[in-house]
Amino acid sequence: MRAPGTAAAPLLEVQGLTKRFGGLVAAKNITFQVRPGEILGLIGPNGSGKSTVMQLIMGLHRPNAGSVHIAGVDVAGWPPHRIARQGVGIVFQHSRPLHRQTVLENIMLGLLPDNLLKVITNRHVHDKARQIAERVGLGGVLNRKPSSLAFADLRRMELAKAIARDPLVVLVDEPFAGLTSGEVAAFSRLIAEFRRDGRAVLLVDHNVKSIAALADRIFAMYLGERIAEGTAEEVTGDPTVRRVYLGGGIDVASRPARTARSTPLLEIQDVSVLYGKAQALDRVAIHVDEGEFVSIVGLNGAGKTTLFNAISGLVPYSGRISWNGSDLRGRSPAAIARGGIVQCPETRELFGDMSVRENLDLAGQHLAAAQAAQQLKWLFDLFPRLRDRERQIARTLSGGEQQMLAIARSLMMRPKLLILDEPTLGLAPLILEQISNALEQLRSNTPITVLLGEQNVTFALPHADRIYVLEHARIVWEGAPSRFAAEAAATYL
Amino acid sequence: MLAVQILIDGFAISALYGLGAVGFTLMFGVSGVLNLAHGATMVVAAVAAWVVAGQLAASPWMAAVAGTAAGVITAFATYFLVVRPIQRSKSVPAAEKEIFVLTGTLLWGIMIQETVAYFYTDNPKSVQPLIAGVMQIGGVRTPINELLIAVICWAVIGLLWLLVHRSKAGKVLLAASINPRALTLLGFELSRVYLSVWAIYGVLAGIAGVLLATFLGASSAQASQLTASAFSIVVLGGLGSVAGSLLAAYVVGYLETLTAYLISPTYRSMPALVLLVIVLYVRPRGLLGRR
Amino acid sequence: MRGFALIAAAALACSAAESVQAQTKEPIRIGVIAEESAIGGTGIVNGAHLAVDAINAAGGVDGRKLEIMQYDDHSSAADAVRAFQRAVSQDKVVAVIGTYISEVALALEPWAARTHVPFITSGAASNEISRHIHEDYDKNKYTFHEYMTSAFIADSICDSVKDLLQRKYSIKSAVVLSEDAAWTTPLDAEYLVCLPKIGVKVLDHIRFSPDTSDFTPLYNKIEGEKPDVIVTGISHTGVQPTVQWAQQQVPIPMIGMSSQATSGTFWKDTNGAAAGIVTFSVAADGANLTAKTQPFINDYIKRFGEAPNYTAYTTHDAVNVLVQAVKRAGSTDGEKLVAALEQTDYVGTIGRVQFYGRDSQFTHAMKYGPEYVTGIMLQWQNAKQVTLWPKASPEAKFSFPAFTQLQKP
Amino acid sequence: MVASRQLWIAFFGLAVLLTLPLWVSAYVLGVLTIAYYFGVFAMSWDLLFGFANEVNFGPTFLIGSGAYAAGLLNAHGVPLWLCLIAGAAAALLGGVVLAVPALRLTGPYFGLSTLVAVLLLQQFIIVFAGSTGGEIGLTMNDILSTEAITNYWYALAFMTVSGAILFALSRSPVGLILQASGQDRFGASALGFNVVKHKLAAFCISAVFSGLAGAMLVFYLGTASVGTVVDVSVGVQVIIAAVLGGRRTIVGAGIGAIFLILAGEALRPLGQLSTFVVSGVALLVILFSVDGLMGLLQRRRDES
Repeated sequence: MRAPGTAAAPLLEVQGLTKRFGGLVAAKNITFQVRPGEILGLIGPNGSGKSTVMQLIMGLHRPNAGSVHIAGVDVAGWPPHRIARQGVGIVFQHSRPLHRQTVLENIMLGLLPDNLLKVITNRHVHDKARQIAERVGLGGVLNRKPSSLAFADLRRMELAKAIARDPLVVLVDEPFAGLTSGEVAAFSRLIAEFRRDGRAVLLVDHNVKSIAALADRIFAMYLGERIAEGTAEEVTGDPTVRRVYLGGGIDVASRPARTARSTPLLEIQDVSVLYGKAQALDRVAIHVDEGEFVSIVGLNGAGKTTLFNAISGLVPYSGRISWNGSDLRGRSPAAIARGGIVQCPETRELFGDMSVRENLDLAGQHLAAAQAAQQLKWLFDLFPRLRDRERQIARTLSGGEQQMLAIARSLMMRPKLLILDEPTLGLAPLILEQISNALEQLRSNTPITVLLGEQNVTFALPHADRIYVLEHARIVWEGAPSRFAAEAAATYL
Repeated sequence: MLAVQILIDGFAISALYGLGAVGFTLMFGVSGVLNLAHGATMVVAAVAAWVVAGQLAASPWMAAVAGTAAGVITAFATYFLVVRPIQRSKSVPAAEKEIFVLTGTLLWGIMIQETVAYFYTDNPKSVQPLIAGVMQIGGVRTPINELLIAVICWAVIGLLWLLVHRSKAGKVLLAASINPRALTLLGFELSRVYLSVWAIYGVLAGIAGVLLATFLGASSAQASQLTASAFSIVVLGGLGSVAGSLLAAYVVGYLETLTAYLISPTYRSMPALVLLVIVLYVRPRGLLGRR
Repeated sequence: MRGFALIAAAALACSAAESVQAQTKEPIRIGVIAEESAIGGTGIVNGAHLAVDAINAAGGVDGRKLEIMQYDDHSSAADAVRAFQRAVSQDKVVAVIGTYISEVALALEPWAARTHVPFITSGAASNEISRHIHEDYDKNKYTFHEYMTSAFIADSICDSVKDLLQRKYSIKSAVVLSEDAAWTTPLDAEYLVCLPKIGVKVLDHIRFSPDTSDFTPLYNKIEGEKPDVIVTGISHTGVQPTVQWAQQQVPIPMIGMSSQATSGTFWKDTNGAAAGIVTFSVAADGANLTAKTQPFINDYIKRFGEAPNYTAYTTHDAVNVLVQAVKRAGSTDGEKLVAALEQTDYVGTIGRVQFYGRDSQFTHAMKYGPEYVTGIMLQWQNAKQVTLWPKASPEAKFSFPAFTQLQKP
Repeated sequence: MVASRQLWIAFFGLAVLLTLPLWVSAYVLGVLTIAYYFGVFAMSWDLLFGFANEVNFGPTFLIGSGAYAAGLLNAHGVPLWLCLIAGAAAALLGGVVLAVPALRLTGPYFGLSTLVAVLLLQQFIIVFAGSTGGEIGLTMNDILSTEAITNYWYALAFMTVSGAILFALSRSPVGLILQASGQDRFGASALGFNVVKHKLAAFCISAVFSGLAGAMLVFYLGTASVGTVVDVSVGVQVIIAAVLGGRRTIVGAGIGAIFLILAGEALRPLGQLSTFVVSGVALLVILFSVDGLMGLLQRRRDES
């Protein structure tokens, strides 16, 4: 047991850490310290660079600049295995256990020496592994295969492996993703114990809320840069953070009440999706009426993308998804897309080596030539930027332009229902403005129905007729935008 | 004189290598399949042409068509009997599909090879040149057929280029090679895309096989050798890069011809192999490889 | 599991043995090892069957029927060794005949020695085979070489060139073109000796790898050296050099040893590119070496629809040689058979077969010479093999394709 | 537990194999002798593929180096046992030379570089035919034994020992780390393991056994030739054997090899078609039982 206390010298010290991937700056001059027995929360939306920072500390990438000190030793640029031996343990979000070995053997793996001559396991490795297993609450399943474990237990196993070597610094990636509230509590307790052991803990997550209870301090990132640092309250209060997550003040312009049709265009009834052991969607039920603009807000990892992929037939699901009253099950993703449900995915999925025009033409292949030409003209009016960039190779476009292209390409298919997944991901406010306007035009000038998934509420709200809030794989709130601020916003950040 | 000779000989053989490799690399680029039954496919085409020309005494052109058709049929057989079952199999873990497809097509290739040998012996077969006779180029006597082969190869490759870059269907192929998932989201059935790729592949391998039979002669015993050479050319050029394969084909072709002329025919294939090793270590993605 | 597969295999093997025990008198089994999908191998198999059927039709060997146990070795030494073991210890053959590939023959030689079962190669040419016997007679005496050794093939070719070409055309120079193989090493060595003897200057000696597929560079090189003839030593390759020779219209005639060209199907395989090719063989249509030659050819064509290639003749004779030895020995015991085989004096389809004794450097190789076996020279002329040497029918004469310029004297 | 079940299968099989000389002919023993050496080839390949997750398309590079090193030395009068050691050493050396740069490559590239290594070795042997005997091959001065039974015991003992070592290794901590490294590079290194070091070790072990087996094989056959120990098709057979028998089991690879050789032999009456049929069967097994024969076996056990 190391003596806790903030006086002690920091175990983990990150100094001006910078990493560039080609043109993109994933982490820019990041500096923070974690002392023994301290828990630091590193938060930021997707693409904010928080994961990169974690990987840099672990040595999975080599930083362009800056230093990483573990207990005073600069390990920047070391290979991962040496950094690990220096005293860093990591809990990956997605575990890849040895499926043919038992839980105990998997944990033992973490205890083995990096030595070719150690062909026989000695007694105390067994005992140590048992102890650790007991400690993380795996005592009962020691001799089972990982494949037979519950998701939470798999996470426990990862935790056990990470702390097997009794590391000074523990990195945890999205500690609570995919866990039920009960399990979350249990995990919090485990992580809290690290504080008692005097380890330095770095929790990496999307938002403050999930780790506020646990973290002593929060370090918030956006677009590779530090935007705020301090206690959970301070950070949640921080205007920049609020702008990043919620945008500015929430606009609650009320909309004329719509007359809902008898049969909705898209109806989803208790749809559940499992990723291996992880519950990605839990009995979700939503409906979208003809011509309606529905926003699903929720943090990254809440399950929005999974829901959309289920609709597009890309992931297996239980439950029923019906389109114009007919069940979508059994139709190929392509058929669904041709049927009028077009998804514009979070990852954009552009044809990087093709020009803007080629990307659009591909989508237009289903239309008659005349139609396609007309549609193209309309899209170029909607996104004038794209007309200027017509011949440019998609890969070389700016993030915002790529997003416009992605949306335009989906519209090129003349969808009845357009699914927009995180169109604002990592985009600068100015671009958001333009995209926002485009959506507004869509909404007011076309009969198109839109299903928008967003974590940025200010972007999601203004256009929406109805809002669903998705949290931990469940729909937790449904209602008109006007009521969101009052009922949901508070719990949101 | 010697220079001209090397230039001419190298050109034809390289063109043939190129044609052989292009289909192979296209297949990998679009559908991620390395078809180790490639050589066998070429041999089938060659022998089919030989049978039609010899046994049925048809014209060389008829034979060529028949051979190409045989190539396409073999390609489809490979896809439906071996590749697709593996790709669709739920029991094969995704991470291991590659090795399974490799092993599967390998075995399938051996089966084809043995079948050919059983019915027509493993003796090399040669088809009458489409145009017989020779002509003088810069004082070098060159079989007209050799030139014709170079022309046909380039014509076919040119057509392929047009198809891929100028036609709607071609665009879809290209897109599939860049981002298949996106293609699905845009409402294109990948299964159909793959089908057309295998068809194109069959045509290319077929033509290559027939030309091989008219030029050097082809034997079922050569099947694995043909696969190996296509494979190494493709890797040298960069997996999935058509332009790279062509470049590599010429590098290899001329390297071999030069060695054969200036050093000794015995060492013919060695420098190319050494070069391949170097490239693999120095620049694994090959000369023009993207990935 | 291993158990199962194994029992299965054993059972299968036994049943294979059982199925043939049907006759009253135990048949005499002869093992035949060859790759059936290769021209040379087909010749061996067909030749053996033809000979055996004839002998059985004539009542077999003192009332005992002959039976062929046939094994495909895919031209691989390892396969051949397995086949040999099976033949000896499973199928109980009295002797093994086969393989036209020196590598395989040399791999089988030690096994013949270990198992004391006679092995007659009826197609491999390498001198090594008989050299081993000469060097360690007591160990290797079980192997016999019922085909001409490379050295004799070279001599035969030289003699024929002397008798034929030099009379009609003045042949002053030649380039030796051989594939890099076991059997061509001694062949080339002998070429380099015997060609100068008959007044032919060897301008160059080229060996190429057997998996060469593009011969253009070779021909261009040779053409540059302006020889009167190309003297060949090729077996693994054959169709390809010939086709490319014709396609490029190489102006120099090719004569020598081209094993594939001895096959009746060669014209078809090369689409007539074979026209004008001169090759050594042991016999051919119209050769009339012995009274047996022509009848054998006719029977062979009648039964297999194509003219025999050289291994067919040698294997046919090898079977008869063996049978006579069995009769002489009055037993199928290995030692006795070897002794009897050494007494061989049999007039077959290719001439009079005798083996050299242990004191000759070619121990157990076929005797070469006008009174024994000389082999023949044949030329492909419009889809036919025409024999030109040693005895040719009066109307038979050379005809080289137009593109070859042989300056007349 | 799977491991123990595999052990039982192995023990049962071994018991059967031990009794064979009592009731099968010398010929069957001869076939099995070759099969056992192939078994070792396949098992060492499986250690590399199944556990380190590296696809080695050139097992015959290791086998061939061992075989030829031993053969060449023996041709110069070096005693047999020394040649065996030298063979293993040569293979080890070749393995390191090949692996050190090759392990930096991933996916098809690693595989190809190993394949090219084989082609180069082949060329090398042909080109230096003077000393290597070229395509005709080398004839050994010594051989292990002329007695089928003795050879059988040698081969069986060799396979059993190698198999036991490889199996034990695959179950040992090192094997555990190896699997982790093969399955998830980052995960393993984040746990403090030097992935490259372990993969290299696996390659070396694989090399030693392949080389030794190659050397023993040539001293059994009495000849070393490209066609028997170097040719790509031989390597292909090894790979097929391992995948056919069942990846990641070591034992399975051995079974696959024995099955392949026996099947080829049992089908010899089919003449040239035997290869066709064997390949066909292998293809079917791969298509319909992903875990190969071992998979079939264990499935049956599970059902009963």
